[in-house]
Amino acid sequence: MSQQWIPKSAQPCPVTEKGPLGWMYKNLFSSPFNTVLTLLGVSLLFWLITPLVRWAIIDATWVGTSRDACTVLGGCDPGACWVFIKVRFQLFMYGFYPEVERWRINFAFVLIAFAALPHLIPDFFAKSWRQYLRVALALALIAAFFGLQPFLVAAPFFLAPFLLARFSLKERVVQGRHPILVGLAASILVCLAVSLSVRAIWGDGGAWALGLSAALLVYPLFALKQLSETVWRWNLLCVVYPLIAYFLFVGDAFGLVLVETHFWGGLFLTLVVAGTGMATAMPIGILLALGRCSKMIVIRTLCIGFIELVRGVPLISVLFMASVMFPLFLPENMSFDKLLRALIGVAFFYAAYIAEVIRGGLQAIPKGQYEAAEALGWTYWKKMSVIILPQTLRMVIPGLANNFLSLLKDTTLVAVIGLLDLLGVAKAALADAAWLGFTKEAYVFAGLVFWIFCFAISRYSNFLEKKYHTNYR
Amino acid sequence: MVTEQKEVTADEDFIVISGLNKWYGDFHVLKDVNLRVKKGEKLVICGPSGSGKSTLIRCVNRLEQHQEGRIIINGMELNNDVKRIDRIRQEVGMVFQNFNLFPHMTVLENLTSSPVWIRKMPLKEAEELAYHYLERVKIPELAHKYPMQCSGGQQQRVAIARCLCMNPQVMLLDEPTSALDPEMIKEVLDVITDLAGSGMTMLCVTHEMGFARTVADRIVFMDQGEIVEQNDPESFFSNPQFDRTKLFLSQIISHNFS
Amino acid sequence: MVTEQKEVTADEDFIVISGLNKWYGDFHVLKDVNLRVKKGEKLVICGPSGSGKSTLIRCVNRLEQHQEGRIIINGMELNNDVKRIDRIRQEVGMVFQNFNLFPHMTVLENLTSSPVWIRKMPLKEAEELAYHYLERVKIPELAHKYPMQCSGGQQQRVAIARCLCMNPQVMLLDEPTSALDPEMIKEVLDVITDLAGSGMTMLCVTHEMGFARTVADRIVFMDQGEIVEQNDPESFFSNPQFDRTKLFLSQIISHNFS
Amino acid sequence: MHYRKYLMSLTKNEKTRACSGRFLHDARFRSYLAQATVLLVLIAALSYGGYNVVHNLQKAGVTTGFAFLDETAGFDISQTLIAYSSKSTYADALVVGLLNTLLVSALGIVFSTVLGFSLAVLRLSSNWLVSKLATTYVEIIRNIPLLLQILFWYLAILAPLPSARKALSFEGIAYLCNRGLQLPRPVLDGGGNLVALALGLALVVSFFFIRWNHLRQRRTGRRFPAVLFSLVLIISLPLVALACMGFPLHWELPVLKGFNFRGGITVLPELIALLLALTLYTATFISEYVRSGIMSVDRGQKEAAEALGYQPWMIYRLIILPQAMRVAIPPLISQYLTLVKNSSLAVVIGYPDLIHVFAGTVLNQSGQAMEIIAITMADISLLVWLYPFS
Amino acid sequence: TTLDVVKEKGYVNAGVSGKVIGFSAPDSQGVWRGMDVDFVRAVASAIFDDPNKARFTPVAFKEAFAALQSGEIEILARNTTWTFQRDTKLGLEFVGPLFYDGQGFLVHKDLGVKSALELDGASVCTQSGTTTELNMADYFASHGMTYLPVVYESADEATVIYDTGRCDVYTTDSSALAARRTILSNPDDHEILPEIISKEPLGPAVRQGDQQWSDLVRWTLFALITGEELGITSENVDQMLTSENTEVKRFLGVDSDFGQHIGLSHDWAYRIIKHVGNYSEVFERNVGSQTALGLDRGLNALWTNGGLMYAPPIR
Ligand SMILES: Nc1ncnc2c1ncn2[C@@H]1O[C@H](COP(=O)(O)OP(=O)(O)OP(=O)(O)O)[C@@H](O)[C@H]1O
Ligand SMILES: Nc1ncnc2c1ncn2[C@@H]1O[C@H](COP(=O)(O)OP(=O)(O)OP(=O)(O)O)[C@@H](O)[C@H]1O
Ligand SMILES: [Mg+2]
Ligand SMILES: [Mg+2]
Repeated sequence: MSQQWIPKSAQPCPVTEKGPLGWMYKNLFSSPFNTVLTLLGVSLLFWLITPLVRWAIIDATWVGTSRDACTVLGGCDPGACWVFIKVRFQLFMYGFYPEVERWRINFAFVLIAFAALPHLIPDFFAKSWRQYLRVALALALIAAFFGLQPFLVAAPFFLAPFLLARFSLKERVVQGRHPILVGLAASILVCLAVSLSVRAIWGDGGAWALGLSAALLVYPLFALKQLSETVWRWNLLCVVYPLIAYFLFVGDAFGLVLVETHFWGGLFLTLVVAGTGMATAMPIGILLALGRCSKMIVIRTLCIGFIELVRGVPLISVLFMASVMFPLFLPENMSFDKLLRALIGVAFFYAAYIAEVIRGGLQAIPKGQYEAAEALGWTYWKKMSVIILPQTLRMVIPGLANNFLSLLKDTTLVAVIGLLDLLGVAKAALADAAWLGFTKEAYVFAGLVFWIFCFAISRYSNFLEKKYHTNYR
Repeated sequence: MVTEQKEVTADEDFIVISGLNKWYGDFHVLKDVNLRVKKGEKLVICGPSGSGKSTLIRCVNRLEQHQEGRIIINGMELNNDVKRIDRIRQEVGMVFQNFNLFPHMTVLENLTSSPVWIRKMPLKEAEELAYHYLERVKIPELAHKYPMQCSGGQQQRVAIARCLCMNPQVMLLDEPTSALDPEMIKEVLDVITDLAGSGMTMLCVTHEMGFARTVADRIVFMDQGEIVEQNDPESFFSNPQFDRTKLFLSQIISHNFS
Repeated sequence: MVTEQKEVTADEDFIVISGLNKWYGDFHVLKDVNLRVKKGEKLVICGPSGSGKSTLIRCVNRLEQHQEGRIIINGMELNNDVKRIDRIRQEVGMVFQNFNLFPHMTVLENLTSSPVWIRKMPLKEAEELAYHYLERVKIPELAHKYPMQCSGGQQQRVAIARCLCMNPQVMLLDEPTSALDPEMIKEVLDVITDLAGSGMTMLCVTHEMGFARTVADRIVFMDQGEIVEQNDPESFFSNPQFDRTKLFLSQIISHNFS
Repeated sequence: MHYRKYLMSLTKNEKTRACSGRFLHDARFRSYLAQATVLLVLIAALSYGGYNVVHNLQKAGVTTGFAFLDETAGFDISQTLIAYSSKSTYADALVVGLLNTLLVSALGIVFSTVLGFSLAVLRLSSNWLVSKLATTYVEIIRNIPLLLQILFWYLAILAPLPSARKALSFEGIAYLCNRGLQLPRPVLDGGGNLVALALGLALVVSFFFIRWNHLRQRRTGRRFPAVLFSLVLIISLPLVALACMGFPLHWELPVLKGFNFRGGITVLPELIALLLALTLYTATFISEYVRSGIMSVDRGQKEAAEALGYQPWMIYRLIILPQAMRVAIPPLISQYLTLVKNSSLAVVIGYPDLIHVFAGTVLNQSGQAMEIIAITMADISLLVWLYPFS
Repeated sequence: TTLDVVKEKGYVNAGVSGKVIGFSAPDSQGVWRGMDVDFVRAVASAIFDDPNKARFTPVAFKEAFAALQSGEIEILARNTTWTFQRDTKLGLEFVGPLFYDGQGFLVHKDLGVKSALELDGASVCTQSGTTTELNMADYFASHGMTYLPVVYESADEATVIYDTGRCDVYTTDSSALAARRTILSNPDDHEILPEIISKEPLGPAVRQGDQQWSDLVRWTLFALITGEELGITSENVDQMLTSENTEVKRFLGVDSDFGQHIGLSHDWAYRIIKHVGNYSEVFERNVGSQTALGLDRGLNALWTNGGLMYAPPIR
């Protein structure tokens, strides 16, 4: 007498949001308190923004080439004098980098922008036609704006992942017991071979660097288990790109004129310091955090000591040490570039901060996660890099963003080593006898540029946070 | 207690769920669920894994928002009114499937903090109460340990005791005996039936059919987000109406006696 | 497989635990535990809550360090040799009482990552394997969900499948069916007995006496950190030797038939 | 049994380790080896660097010393918390700068913590507008260099304020102008001890009162506005003491004399601007750290608390924040330290903090760069380390 | 020696202040301009016959000594006041005054102040410069006046804030006062008081201990002045080569080789004048009456014109 039970079919979820009015009601005017808040907010914005818009846009001077354009026109109600910014825009962007060489900077930034995109928003570029489109666009742009030779550099750079992926390895080349050692040995050999032969054929310029790049390309062949397009792309981004950028910025090889770091400045310098700082501080920070949580007492003590020491001193003193005191620690006649020293200083300084952020995250990972990984046979480094750190990093994205933003803004302190970043150039511009009295414009402009970059970072961090957050909580 | 503001006078029905629909994204978890629970009734919800049992009782507590349908508890409808939700929650206790003990408090603090902060009970009294329940579930010696230092079954008992300490009118139990050994199940059962005698309403999700049979006034069988069948335990076990229920029960029987 | 370096030749005893003592602080959890498990044997450990069952099997996996005694697995003693611990762990799978799934990976990734990273299995193969086991535990459709989006029972099945994917020689199961409904228990039972047939050694902590009876070659009863009695299931259930065991069993019987 | 306990107290696995044949794979041996290597490398690097320093300094013929600290400073400072004049020594200038830094950073830490925590909670609020406002605030303030913000607030504060001669007068007792806020200064003509005693008594009483209230709240669940009560106590008790002596107190009122106000207490606009900027800026960072902490707390915790009927504020106060702090504390401490260091940006708006006075003016005068930088760094580290412990 | 190092590097690296009007600042094309800058160019011209072989690194005063000591820079040309302590205590060696300055006051007109002696109780804005704070303290103390110092990091902030009325007085080197006044929102509401309260001989400095190098730098300075004395300018220097004046001939190295004593070629002075001009040209180009600073020569006129500029004879 039992009945047949037929499950109901699933219905689609009803739509709850009904139009912009419904949205506004729900979000802005749902209660009297909310309404008051909304109105207050709107009037505050109005009160703040109107004068700003007047000063910055309506009353501002946009055309002209000299100081007179601003002073003659602005009789009693002077707006901003953007001419001041306009005539030294190049200076703000590139610092003292020689004018004819500035394309090198642009080129390097176009390269990195297009190369990093698929890493930054992997979901968007998951479809391969978008990848192709990206590469095609990049190459077209480069051909159009930079000419043939840069194109010849960029083409293999962008196409390599696709081409190399065809020959990607499913297995390791060398089946030995110590792939890393073998890989290192092989790369050293390749490096020597390439650089010696290049030197023999073309002479000195860039020989060692070419050798180095060859070695870096060879290394993963030996050390990695599988090579896929992704592996190649990371390799190009983390190994080859820095080399390309180095040669573009510094020159002195491949027919590029040497531009010493002394001439770097402006936004360019800001981005170089911030970019390398972030890229290097992050891994060091992770290692420090792991070290601080390690069971080995010496390593833990060292990490704690380092972190606490660094947190106790201002970055400016670190840079001061790096720039003027550091030579004292080296034997006579030995020295290396001041900017490099500053970069190292910045990297280690922020590494300590990032380590603390990550340590916080590590503390919140439940013990069960470690145990589960261990029970499955994961070894320490694998466990950390695949199971624990991904969870940790996702958890502390806001904190990491905080540090990256601080770092970007702290690049200003390279003034200590006598280099002028964006803000430094702006300050120096204030002392130009021909353009006295445009403090506001200089600062507003510098602030705006900083804000744009920082805002981009902070939005991106938000994007990551949401992306990883909704997934599992 | 919550007496004012009765909107719907539903005779003695303490909990009324009507036309409840819930989606997780596009996934239709609860389909048109209708359920009435009388005051003091013990309801056992069973069904295969993933059938939406936990989701259903979480909806009663407003831990999940439903998209369609109404849930009325003690005459008050669950809606966006925060005050009301607060009041309802004070009267509706819940034991979670994965316990959710507060890891930064000792077992005793886990038990006393809610009576002290919410019911404004003097700490002394709250501690006495806590020890009382800890003794009932046989773990008074763990009072000063942290949850992470307790075994699975011990944690589960702490979770039950924590809920009892608030002396709620309704208890929602999500598999309250999953980590317990048969001996312990009996103890817990005793505690719960004691309370049942005192007129507490209970919604209990469980896979322990023995437990269900002993405790329940009525058994609700769910599958794929629907209520397939509900009946008193005797009829449910001896005379299931639907083939789905039969299938389910046959597995238990064969399993228990294999 | 782990063949070289046999230190202790213990006939066919795959796991030998002798004189094991463990303390948590001052609390003596395991008292002089001696246990031998043959290759392919299915051992069920039961006992009241808090008796040290979980701790015992966690020691076998070196998730807890013991202070005294020896544990020898497949002829290799567990000590501080990291390499050896790693190798042993690869061969000893574990299903946790509270699952411990990796929340940042989908169900599929949870299942495939260990074979890929540890066993160096190609991803394709690992995924096939994963789907195979997911089908066995009836949740292939959850492959791309995250653990937090699964119901309790589903999570437990994922945990079991994750362990199986590593194809270990020994499986340590800590209440592998606590969140499962009777139907599902049967399924899981089938999967496990299948494997059992293929010579896998199993240590299973469970409160499900029906489950124990079906699966076990031998049942070990623990109380207060000691092994009270061990016997084959028939004798264990029909003819317990000790009062303590009798008491325990009587509770089950009365409970199951109440 | 005693034997067991003894064994237990030994480091773990003393016995089993003895059986291990292979040295290299032993976990402890490995860790010793790694640690020893690191230590050796470090010592080698340090001694090499040290050798070079000694060598280089010898060659340059540089000699150093701290004797200059006793020389006369010869310059004035606008805000001095201790007695100081241009005839004081460099060491005094150091103390003045240190105290000024201490003042601004301590206040900054307190305010920014309060603001930062509130922002974090607001950002996670379910009210769309509130959370968006908080987000906007964070996104604007966090992304502009602090230096510019300090300047902005300084000018924004100075701009609307009248000059000293047209100062806003509050009944002739206090004045507000672009020289700062002029407040009357209480001067005791005698009986200072009694007042101090009364104040101390009030402090002690309120301390115990608050504790008692806390205990009582735990005991009876009832709460009492203890903080308010103790505030009243702290204010009124000294007043009563004064009244008993017939008010042997007079107020030194600020009076306009010449260009400026004389007498009274002046709160410098520099201090206000710096504090404002530091607080607003640091709060955004704090809020992000706290927010990431809050979000790392398992959702089940909030659910459990909700199911028990906790009010939202109780959930935060009792359940979420204590657990969130695990994630947030290490970077929060970093942030406090950063605040202390950031206070050195005071130089741009002329607030005489440690860096400004000591690493700025004193260094300019004496030229002892190495020594001064060393002292400054030591001081800042000291400050920075005082905070977490207090 | 320093000269060898410089020759090997191929350029002179100088520490400049980087943000002082008329002394060193990059213009809108990024080219460095100013008196200090031109002086360094003169040194570069003397060594390399090329003024562009000079590099400028902005350094703060606190880094200056360390930078000189570590060889980061060879000349410190950041209009630093030459004082006893700095010359003797710090391992610096001043080569001579390039510019004579003095500290002055700028006040709001509506205060009705006509002399610095009426400034008792005033708020004084200034930037933490080289010796400004000390001079101010000395001046007020010696006249029995009190004051409230408000010291900013840079002159720009100090000016802007003085403009808001935060201070009654703004004090800095008088060379900059006039220029600063022009950028106030209402220049006519302010006036510069007549008092000059300090001596500020600003000049380049080098590291102690390398006599040849300090001689070279010092005589470059004297060459600039001598050039003006002899009436040699960058325009007429080529004609002057044929001059009959023995002093001119000696100076330009036509028939002498004084350069060898400082490690340079015989025409070192010719190169300086050719590329940079004489002192007067440098002055007029950077701070003179045609520029935004609009200074007249004053103390910086030649001794023959009532100023202090005086170069020892080159012979
Ligand atoms: N957050 C979520 N997002 C998407 N799907 C979810 C989520 N939570 C649960 N589900 C799905 O909803 C269904 C019902 O889940 P629920 O937890 O109510 O099951 P249950 O009946 O309690 O099962 P069990 O007995 O295994 O605990 C499951 O299929 C589960 O996969
Ligand atoms: N980390 C710890 N610190 C202190 N005591 C602990 C810790 N973990 C477990 N214990 C105690 O050890 C005893 C044994 O715990 P164990 O988890 O092994 O019990 P169990 O037999 O698995 O019980 P259950 O069936 O309830 O899971 C319990 O009394 C528990 O309180
Ligand atoms: Mg459930
Ligand atoms: Mg257990």
